[in-house]
Amino acid sequence: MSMNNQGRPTDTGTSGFASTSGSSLLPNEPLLFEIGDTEHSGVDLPDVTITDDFLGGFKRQMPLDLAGLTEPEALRHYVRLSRLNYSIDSGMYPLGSCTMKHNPRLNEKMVRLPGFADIHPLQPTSTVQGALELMNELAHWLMTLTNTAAVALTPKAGAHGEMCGMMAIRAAHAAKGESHRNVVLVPDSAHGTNPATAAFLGYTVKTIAANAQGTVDAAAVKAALGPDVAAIMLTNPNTCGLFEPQIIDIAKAVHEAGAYFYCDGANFNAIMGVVRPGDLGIDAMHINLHKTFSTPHGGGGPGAGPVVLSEALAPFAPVPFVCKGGGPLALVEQAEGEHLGRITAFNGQMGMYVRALTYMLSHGGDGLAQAAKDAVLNANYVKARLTPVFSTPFGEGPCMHEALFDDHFLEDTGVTTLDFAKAMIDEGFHPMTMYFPLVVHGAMLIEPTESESRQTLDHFCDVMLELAADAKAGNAPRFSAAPTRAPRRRLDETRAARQPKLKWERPMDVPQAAE
Amino acid sequence: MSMNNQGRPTDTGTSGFASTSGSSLLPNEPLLFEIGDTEHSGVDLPDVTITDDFLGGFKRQMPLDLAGLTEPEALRHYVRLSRLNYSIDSGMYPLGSCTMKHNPRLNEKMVRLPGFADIHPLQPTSTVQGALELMNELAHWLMTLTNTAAVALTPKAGAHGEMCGMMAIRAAHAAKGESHRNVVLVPDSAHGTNPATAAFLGYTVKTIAANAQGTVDAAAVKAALGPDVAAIMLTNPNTCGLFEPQIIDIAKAVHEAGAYFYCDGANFNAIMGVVRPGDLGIDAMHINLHKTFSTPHGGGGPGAGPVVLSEALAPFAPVPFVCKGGGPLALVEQAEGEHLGRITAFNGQMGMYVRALTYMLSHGGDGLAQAAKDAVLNANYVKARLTPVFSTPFGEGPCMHEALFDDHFLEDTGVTTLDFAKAMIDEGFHPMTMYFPLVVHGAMLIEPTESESRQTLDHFCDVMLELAADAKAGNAPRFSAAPTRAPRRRLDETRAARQPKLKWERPMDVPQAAE
Amino acid sequence: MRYLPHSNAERAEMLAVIGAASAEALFATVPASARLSKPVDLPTHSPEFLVEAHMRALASKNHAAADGPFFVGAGAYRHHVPATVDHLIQRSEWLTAYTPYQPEVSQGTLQMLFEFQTQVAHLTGMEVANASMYDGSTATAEAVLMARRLTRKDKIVLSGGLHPHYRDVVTTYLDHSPSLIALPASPEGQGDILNQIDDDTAAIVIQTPDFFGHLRNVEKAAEAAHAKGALLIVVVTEVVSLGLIEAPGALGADIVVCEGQSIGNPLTFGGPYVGLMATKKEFLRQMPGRLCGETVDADGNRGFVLTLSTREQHIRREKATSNICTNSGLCALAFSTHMGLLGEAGLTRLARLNHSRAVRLAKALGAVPEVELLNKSFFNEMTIRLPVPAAPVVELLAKAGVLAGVPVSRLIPDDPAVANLIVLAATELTTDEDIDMLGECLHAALEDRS
Amino acid sequence: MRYLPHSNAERAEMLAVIGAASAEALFATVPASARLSKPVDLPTHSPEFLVEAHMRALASKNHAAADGPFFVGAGAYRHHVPATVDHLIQRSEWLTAYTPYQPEVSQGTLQMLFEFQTQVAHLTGMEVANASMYDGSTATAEAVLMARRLTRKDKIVLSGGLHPHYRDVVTTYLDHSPSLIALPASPEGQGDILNQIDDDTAAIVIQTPDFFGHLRNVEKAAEAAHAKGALLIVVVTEVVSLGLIEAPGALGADIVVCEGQSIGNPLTFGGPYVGLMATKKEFLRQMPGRLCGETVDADGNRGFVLTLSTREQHIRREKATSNICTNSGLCALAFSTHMGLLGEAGLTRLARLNHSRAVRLAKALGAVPEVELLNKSFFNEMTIRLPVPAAPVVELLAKAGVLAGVPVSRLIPDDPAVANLIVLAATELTTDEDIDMLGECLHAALEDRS
Ligand SMILES: Cc1ncc(COP(=O)(O)O)c(C=O)c1O
Ligand SMILES: Cc1ncc(COP(=O)(O)O)c(C=O)c1O
Repeated sequence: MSMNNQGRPTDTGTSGFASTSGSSLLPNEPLLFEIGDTEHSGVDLPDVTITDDFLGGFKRQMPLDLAGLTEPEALRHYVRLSRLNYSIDSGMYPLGSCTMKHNPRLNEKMVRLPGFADIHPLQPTSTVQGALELMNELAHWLMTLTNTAAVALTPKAGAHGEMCGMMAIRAAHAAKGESHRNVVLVPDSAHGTNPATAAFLGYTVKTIAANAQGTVDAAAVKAALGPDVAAIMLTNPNTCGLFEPQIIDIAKAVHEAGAYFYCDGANFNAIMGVVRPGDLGIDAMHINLHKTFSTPHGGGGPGAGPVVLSEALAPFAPVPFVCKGGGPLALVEQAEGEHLGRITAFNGQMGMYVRALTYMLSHGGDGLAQAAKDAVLNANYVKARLTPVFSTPFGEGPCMHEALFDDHFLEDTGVTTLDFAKAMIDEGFHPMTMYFPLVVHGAMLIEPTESESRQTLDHFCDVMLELAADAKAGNAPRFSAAPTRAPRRRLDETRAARQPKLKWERPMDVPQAAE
Repeated sequence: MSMNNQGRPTDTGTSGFASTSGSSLLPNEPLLFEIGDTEHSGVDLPDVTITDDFLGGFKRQMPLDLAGLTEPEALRHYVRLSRLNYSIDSGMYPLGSCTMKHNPRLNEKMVRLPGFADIHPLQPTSTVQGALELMNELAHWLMTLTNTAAVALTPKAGAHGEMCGMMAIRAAHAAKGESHRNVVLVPDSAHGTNPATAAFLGYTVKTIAANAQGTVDAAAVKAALGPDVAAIMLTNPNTCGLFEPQIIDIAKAVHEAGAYFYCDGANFNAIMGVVRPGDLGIDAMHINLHKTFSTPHGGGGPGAGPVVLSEALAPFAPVPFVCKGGGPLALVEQAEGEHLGRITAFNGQMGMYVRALTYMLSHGGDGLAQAAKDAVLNANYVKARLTPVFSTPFGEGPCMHEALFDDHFLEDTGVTTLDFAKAMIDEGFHPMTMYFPLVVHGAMLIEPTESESRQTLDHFCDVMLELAADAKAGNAPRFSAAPTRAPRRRLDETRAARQPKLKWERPMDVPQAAE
Repeated sequence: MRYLPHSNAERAEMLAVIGAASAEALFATVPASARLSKPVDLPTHSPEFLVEAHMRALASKNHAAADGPFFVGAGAYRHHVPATVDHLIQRSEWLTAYTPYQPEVSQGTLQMLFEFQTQVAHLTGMEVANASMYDGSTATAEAVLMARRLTRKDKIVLSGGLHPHYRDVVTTYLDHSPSLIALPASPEGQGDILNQIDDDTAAIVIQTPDFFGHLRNVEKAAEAAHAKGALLIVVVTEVVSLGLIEAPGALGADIVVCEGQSIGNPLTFGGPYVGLMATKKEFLRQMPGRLCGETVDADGNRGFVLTLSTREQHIRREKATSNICTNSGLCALAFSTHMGLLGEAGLTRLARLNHSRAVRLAKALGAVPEVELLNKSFFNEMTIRLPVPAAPVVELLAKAGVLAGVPVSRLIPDDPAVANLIVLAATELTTDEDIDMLGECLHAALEDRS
Repeated sequence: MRYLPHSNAERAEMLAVIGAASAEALFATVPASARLSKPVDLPTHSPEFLVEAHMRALASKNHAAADGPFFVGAGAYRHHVPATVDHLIQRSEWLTAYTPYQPEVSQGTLQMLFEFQTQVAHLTGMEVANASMYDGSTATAEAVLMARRLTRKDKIVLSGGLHPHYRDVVTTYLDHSPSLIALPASPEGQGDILNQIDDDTAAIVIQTPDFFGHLRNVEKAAEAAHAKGALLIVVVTEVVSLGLIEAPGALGADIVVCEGQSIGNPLTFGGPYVGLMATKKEFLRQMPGRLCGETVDADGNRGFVLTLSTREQHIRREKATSNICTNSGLCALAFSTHMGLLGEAGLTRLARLNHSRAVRLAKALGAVPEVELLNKSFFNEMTIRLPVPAAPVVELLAKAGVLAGVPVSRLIPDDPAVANLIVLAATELTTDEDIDMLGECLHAALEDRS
């Protein structure tokens, strides 16, 4: 296909972009830059003339070179692209550690009320009392569910929450003159953000090995604790889908050693309304509103990662926070006292606060507890139905909200966890999380969430068992070839990394059409 | 799959409903009644107790037997179902006579403003002045674009508009003591609603044959006119995509014979802002807001079919209508004088008025004229590119907004218009209108609308030419087998009609599971 | 213009391919005298944000139902529509699809219609339902015509409890036919329709709950009609009532038509709404409107198609059962998704809640001095008689922000028997505070008078 | 509860399959002392319409920007977001997908990210861009850390024109490191940052338009930095400016970070927003965040994947370039769709329109007695000095319904040099009437004082 100098195809040859993947309803969509050009626009605006008087000599000379589409073209481009995606709304999305639960549309409607969507973070606080009240209410729910003394709402995601919590710990140590503590203990089953966060703040990461049951021994923690240890970062329920049975002892040991207990709360969905982490002795824990409290994942974000804090850490919370006195609510925006300062501009993810609170009010405390129980029920149901065909690294006992398998059952089949995952795609399911946690060989981490019906779970299990049987029956080619029914076959990741092509480049090898 | 007594599958056998049509992203979705039951619900409501005191002994005894789904299940059910549909947003939809143009989302946003969506048709008119103003403004645009004296906004769709206009004509004749006029002239190329409407009102339909150019001769009309003729119903531009060249003469002849000229305005998109039908001598014409003015087709409706009326017919307009005096706007709701009465409860399709006016204001008069010109340009472009490979029943001259072909070019290929249409589906395009108008053998009526880019048109034409070449090359099986890449292969319509199964029935042959 | 993909350069290139000298050349077949020589006298195109500002200004001149206590019903009801419903109907694949004439790429719409038809049949207690009509009023007129075709008789009797707009629409559709008997309004639930049935009668039309809120005896009407070979058409304008009130199909109705707006569709000043029509299997071939049926595809897989189209205009032209073409597809989707969310359990709860709110309203109104409640039975709507003409009182209350219902005189003018009446509805959205405020305002308005 | 699919009967059946005696049995591994013995002290579940009523009540306590004249900017800007953008981002397939770790069924998100990266690169004039950061402020902090890694030097100098929140965030991220030099606020556009650069300097950070609205000289800064082996980080908080103001990449910037909110994303009280980050190819491997790259599938068809993940936490853990995981995917989509609608032509017009509104604003402010405009250059934002402390005046105007901008003292308290300053922005949504009203109110407020 030849291109004019905007990269817009000009010939009339069959470009073949109408369909792909064996289906007429799943299009093969060209790039924005292949269909748009710098003259077309889908936005009408008056074309005002301006002078350079106030531009200080900095008027743009470099071509913007941004492709535009008229509105009908743009709408179609993005609708067609979207159809190539799997989503919660189109099927079960059992990604372990991700809590791909139902995202209520009421949340979306509420966040679009002008009183929330159309308010500025720096308006006078007298004009945003409803927003501050909402933040206060959200904080109340989070603190009540966790039995903690404070919550820092502003972290932008889980990892940012980790950073915030660990900064509070660092600040607390500094306040005690304990800044020499430079080691953070992290179990080997931890999510990558945990060690990355610790390192990001300059800490040395000391790894704690999981025991044979997939959990952390208090003894192992005690052995690793010492005067140089600032904190432990422990996930609970952990990334193997198990509640840490010795967590109370661990917390005690950590505190006795003068360290703090950071809990990764990404898996809070398993226990909300059932267990309050504050009762376990944690000092800080982030909560992924985009997991536990149903704010949409949006193809990778945005999220929100509020961090609840114990009495000990509360004084170190970052600004801003809402302050409730007698009169109107105030927003404390400047760090005073021991507060650790500001970790983001403005007031955090208000859009997520609105959604999360809407979700909480819909469920109520009773509904949240039921949701946690159902999440655990569903994971155990999947575990029960798939065991013993699927191999369980840590026994057949109950799990929390996710069921973990290893690839032992695929031994000698020539089928890998990756192959197995791709074959699931062909059966209409999004794969589970693969190869995480790292402590399990060929891990398959299945988190159904509470949103799946028994019927869907049964269908999922049927497919999983059928695939396992097929793998064991020697039908490896089905797996290594998979997926064959998705919009794309397997993609060459090595090539992508070796010859990075990270943006569209105007095809240079094609002779420019005369204009 | 066995069912429990709610028809909910209870077994764990592979039900195979995850995917179909060769793609993992196009699901095979069970019926609501197969996944829902009478106990599940996606709506939380307090469960109040009531007495029978005010129910007059008419409390419901018959089981409702309505399947319910919880919210996540329902959302997924309808999202998955929707993915089996083709739509304007997913590709070119060149259905002739249907004007499948871009449906702006601004329209959807505006109609959802509480000031429009949340007002009742019988609120005091003092509380809905904005609504009346909007109706007035819409009427102004429609009358200006058509140069007519009045407009009846309330018809619910095109056919309802035809009924309304023909009722006005009937009333006008009655007022003149001409009620004996019981014949309506309708060209054989007319849309089915035209003769159906005439018959619906008790008129005898007299068919006028099109001439060899696909249009209506004034002479033929004159020959058919007589003292028994109440009206002619003529479509312009007509269903062959041609402007009726003798329309002014026809109007004159009709009026001279004491009859009225009903114009089917379904194809107004070709001429808005370019030709005013009032200038041609028409007496009544419906405008499909869901075609010309971009209100969405919604899988079959709702639409709106306002009817513009000449001076002669204006006094017979139905109620309600907005009346502009000095003070607040009034809504005339009771038929007085010669007004023909009421054709629907309340005030017509307000939701469509809002969308259509939003669309008009966005385009402006200039934009509407440009849109008409682009619609005509696009149809002529397709016609030029496909001719002479595709056969044109009425010559190669310019058309209006749709290009009409017949199946002559498929002679001896063993491929029918239907086959050809189904093969287009495999190539990712929605077929054009087939076998309409009836006056053309194996008609293929292509209306690209102004919303398609040249690039898309080229791609479409490439595919059409490739298909034609393939048909001529003797590859009939490709066509008779088509579609093979849609969610379903060809459906057995005969069976559907012979053994009508119009609702879900609880499977009786399956033993009920014990509960 | 943001909606038009062509640049002027592209237009010129395309004209060159066509071989036309100019855009105007394509309009050569239009008589020159008919072509506009100058632009139409209308505003020019406008940026989205200015259009939005204009529309918002218009909208803000209306008093939205949520802005204060609200008791307006009379054929259109303010219910809560779940956010999921409104989200779903905006999905491209529902919103921008056409009538499913190409079933292979329209299975979404078709299966939904099949489910919709099932829901309507179950709700009304009838054997078959169609894929929707414009609204309840036009569906009623179509039902009357259908009954005439089925019985080959002419006379139609409309109950005095039928919504006056519906009565007017039937009257217009029947062109004021002398064989149409529209009984006078029956605000007390009285009525002599059974006496009107004779051997020439094609059908009688009754509404329940009727326009004044009374629940009517469908069974007796069916018996009386059937005794004379007439059909019984039952109209339901508040479809939520069917969650609590007996299904007309269980009581002998031959055709049931409903206004389906209450489920899934906002008020929007009267439209678009969705007409439901259900009947007995034996009457199927005289039914107007589209029907969706189950079948199989070439691979034997279950699928759905539009069927029995030989009743319809696009096949039968002047011999069709109706001229209807475009119907209320997207409103039917809204109905079906909302009903799919409710299910039997939810609809039952919703109906009970509506009724209990209405009981609360009835008690409050009964407590206002000089106000007389006319209903012994009701679902969620009722009629009161004031000691003075109702319209000015309703207007007065509107000024105070309370939308107190519909003065019957607005729909039946010049009839002293109804001049003092107001029809009021309560729904799940009606709060105790709303009701108390209404009672107080009504009391105050009537006191002020004296 | 409407979100939970199981009935109690189903729960019991499932427990039976599991072989557990009760739901509680599944929590057996939780220490008994940690299990709640009674329900949490929170409200119970609630119908949708009551939740909606609660949220609407909260929302109605806020003054929305559209409710009156509005001039608040300072890092977040009120622009018109086309309805198409907000519609698209609500589509299930965008909204409810995860990070595209399974590329075969995530090509929609991946191709969009590839397009987004291209748009950001072109806009900033840089070679590569990542798939988004949380927001502009955290992206700035990440850029600073990236510069330290790249240069293996420590010292960072922040311009006095940098948004105070950004300065605070960098300070927190660097744990108040002594090698961080944050210059005092420079409301007149003055600044001595170039003198601060020495051989130990890893990077200098400048913002343009700066916090006070001044356009800063990027080229000179780049030259000075590069002369000492330091990197230049350019921050842009109003990304619309890039439609009119020279691309930092064309002037020698090494890393460009922007707050992308202005394109496609509403204000929402400060978040979620979207951070843009672009740099030179040579710096790629020290860049934080996700990257999407082009490749082919097993059939040779073009496709996209997340790539170069060896920079990231899930692969490299403690050796990662950042701990970022979840980013701003959906806000990036909003940005990309809005930018795809604008294109070069639209963005240019939008930027010009913003500037011309600001010129109008500047003139009006200049005409108010006792008000001093500090800017010689600006894009759509500017700073004025009042004869009195600004905060009470802004509060006063807010009471009158005019949101007059941000008193600088709110972000930089206790600094007499800025106490009388207000930063004000104009956008395409600012009307002449808004500006005139502001001028009048300001005038009145200052007069009242005397
Ligand atoms: C266990 C765990 N911790 C932390 C995170 C990081 O959260 P975020 O992606 O919101 O930064 C995740 C997210 O996947 C996680 O699963
Ligand atoms: C030429 C023509 N006339 C009338 C109609 C009927 O319009 P509606 O479907 O809105 O009733 C149509 C619709 O397809 C049409 O194409």
